[in-house]
Amino acid sequence: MSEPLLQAVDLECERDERLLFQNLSFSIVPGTLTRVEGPNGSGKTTLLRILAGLNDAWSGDILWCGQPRGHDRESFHRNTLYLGHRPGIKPLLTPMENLRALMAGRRPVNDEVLAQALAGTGLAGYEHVPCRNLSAGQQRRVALARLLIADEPLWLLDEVFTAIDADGVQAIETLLKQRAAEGGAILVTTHHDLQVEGMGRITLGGGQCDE
Amino acid sequence: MAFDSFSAFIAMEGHGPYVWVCYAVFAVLLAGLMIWSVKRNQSALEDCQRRHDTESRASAKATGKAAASFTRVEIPQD
Amino acid sequence: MWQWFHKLGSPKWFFGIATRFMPWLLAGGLLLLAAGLVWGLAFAPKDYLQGNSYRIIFIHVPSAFLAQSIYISMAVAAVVTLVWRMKLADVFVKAIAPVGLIFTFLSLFTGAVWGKPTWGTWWVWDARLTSMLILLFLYGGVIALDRAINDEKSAARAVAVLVLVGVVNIPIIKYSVDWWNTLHQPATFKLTEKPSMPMEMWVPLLLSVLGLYLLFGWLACIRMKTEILIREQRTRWVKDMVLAGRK
Amino acid sequence: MNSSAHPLIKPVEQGVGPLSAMVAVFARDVRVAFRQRQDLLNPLLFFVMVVTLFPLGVSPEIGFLKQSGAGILWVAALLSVLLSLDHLFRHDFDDGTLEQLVLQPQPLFLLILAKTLAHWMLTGLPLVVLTPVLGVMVHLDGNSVAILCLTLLIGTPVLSLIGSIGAALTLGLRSAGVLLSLLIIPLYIPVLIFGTGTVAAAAEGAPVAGYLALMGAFLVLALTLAPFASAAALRISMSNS
Repeated sequence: MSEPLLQAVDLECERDERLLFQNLSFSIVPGTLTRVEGPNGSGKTTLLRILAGLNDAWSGDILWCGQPRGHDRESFHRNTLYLGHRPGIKPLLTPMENLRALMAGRRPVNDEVLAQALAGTGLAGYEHVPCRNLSAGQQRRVALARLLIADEPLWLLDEVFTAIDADGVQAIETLLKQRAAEGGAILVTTHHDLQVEGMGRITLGGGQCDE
Repeated sequence: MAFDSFSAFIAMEGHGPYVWVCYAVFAVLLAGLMIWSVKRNQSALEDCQRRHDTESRASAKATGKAAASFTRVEIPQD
Repeated sequence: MWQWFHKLGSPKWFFGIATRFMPWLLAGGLLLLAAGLVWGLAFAPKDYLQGNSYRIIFIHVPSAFLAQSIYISMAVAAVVTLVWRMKLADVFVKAIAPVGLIFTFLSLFTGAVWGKPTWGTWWVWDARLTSMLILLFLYGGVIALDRAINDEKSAARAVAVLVLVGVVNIPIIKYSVDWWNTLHQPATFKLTEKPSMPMEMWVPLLLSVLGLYLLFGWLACIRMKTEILIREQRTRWVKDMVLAGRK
Repeated sequence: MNSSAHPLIKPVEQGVGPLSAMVAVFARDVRVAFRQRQDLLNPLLFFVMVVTLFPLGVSPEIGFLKQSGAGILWVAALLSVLLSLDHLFRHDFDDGTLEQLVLQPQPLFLLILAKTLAHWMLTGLPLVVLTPVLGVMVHLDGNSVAILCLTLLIGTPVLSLIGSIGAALTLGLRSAGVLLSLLIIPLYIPVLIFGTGTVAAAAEGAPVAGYLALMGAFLVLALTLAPFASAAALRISMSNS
């Protein structure tokens, strides 16, 4: 059970002639929540994008289930969920349509389940309102609704708590803990003061990392 | 020599202007390209040197970065 | 073989080799070019059809050759960039694209000026001139894209994709322009079948082509060295070299 | 493969196949476009206006228009496709849906192919439909209009496909629109030459089947190669942002 899902070995990334991190090695094991920490500009988002496979300006090794990630990219993408700064929500579509389109590439889900997921993020009644008429926090909630139906074991979440109110933050924290308890592996970056027992840390900014 | 005199060489039986304009533009552009490349190379070298100078000076008086304090900046009023 | 390949990709190794070869490239290039051009201008016999205006050929043909071979070499380097991510290959593409642009312009300009006494007009929508004009656009696009992207690695890879797309298109462009030319152009402007060149014209042409290729080699070396200096400023060997150079 | 090492890991086969993922991408793009119909009309209006400029700017003489009509329509169509290309990835890039697209398990070039086809259906195809009307306005005869429509029908997808490479390369850059035109116009030249050349050949009574076959070959070539190039370019642009 504790075989790592994702391993980074001697990761190094340079951006705009600035060394963000080097010799960064860590493993993401099922059933854990790991927080990436560091001041602004220390490369938290870049690290998550590298791990998700969006940024390929890095050197070192990234292993997926013990194999280099490139060997089985499809399996990696199928089993990884990434939520970035930009929520991936089309303003012209309704929450329902957005969620349906996002799921369509991964796992088809019927509308009833989608509606439940939206309701679970507090968007009941807004399913058919174009997203541009929703607030920033509500738009983020549409993206977060994916977390309620996602079957991917690895979650990479960049600044999940942005624009979310205090109650929402509480609920999401509970969700993440629950998911980790179920055996999911979660990597988050946040400026919010997240306190979870047994939480792993990856600290950027000094060039070192302690797990 | 394909020409009888120097002036015939310049005139090229009326085709002189065309030929000479071509050669002049060619020479100017080629020489310009070469000079520009050499200049760029030199300035890159100088940049490197300057960079290393400032780096060695900076490391001589290595100080930690001050943490952001978000204090307001007082503007002196004359 | 692989070791050699990797060595070739190392900027430091290239820097040393380039520094050693550059004086020879420069001297050889200048000498051959000067010999070819003086010979072509003053000593080669005049062409019985075109008179003296043909002497433009001694710069027109070498420029056109270079313009095309630079694009081809960029395409080869682009493949190396995308497949093996060799640093030297992106440096090469970035360094020589402006050189290619200038030689393309020169071949167009000399072609146009040559056209005036030969065809009686500055510009003819002749198949070869038109293809060259499109090549100029392709070079322009490559340089513009390279300038527009700030991050050097992304710029190199984006440019490599563009260069490859361009090189796939070049034969298609050439073919379509030839076809378009026969469709629209009655044969009035076509040069009559070229008589086989006499030796006295051929040799100076060969000399100037060789000379310009050597000079291009020199230009490529110095421009690549500049690029390497800019990119590798912070590496140990550049620091050591800069410090050693100052003493 | 030790993908089964973890019970939560889903085998790829349990996901969504490439074809249904393509259909989903296509459907979403069409739906978004119909929510903002003005954006669909803009390239068409541009097309009509550019065509109008020629009789006004050059000559309304029937002889001139008959001779250059096909060329004018082709150039106008090319420009309006070019104008619309900037939007192909930009909105998706800004709102983050493009990130999610790149991270889908299906091959990226297929998803991009679906996006490009949606783009063609929403811009290229309406241009073809509008062509007969404008063809009559520039005094083309019936046969020429038919051939012109046929060349545009084969040619506009090629324009969209090649354009997608440029759109992917210039994604996220300043002044991307102008840069996109600079990169792409040289690559459009063969399509333009054969598009107008075919109509000219038809007007002279020459057989055109060979030319149309050649344009078909361009289309096949673009269909097979352009999505790969766009996918590679898109990954590079993503990496840079």
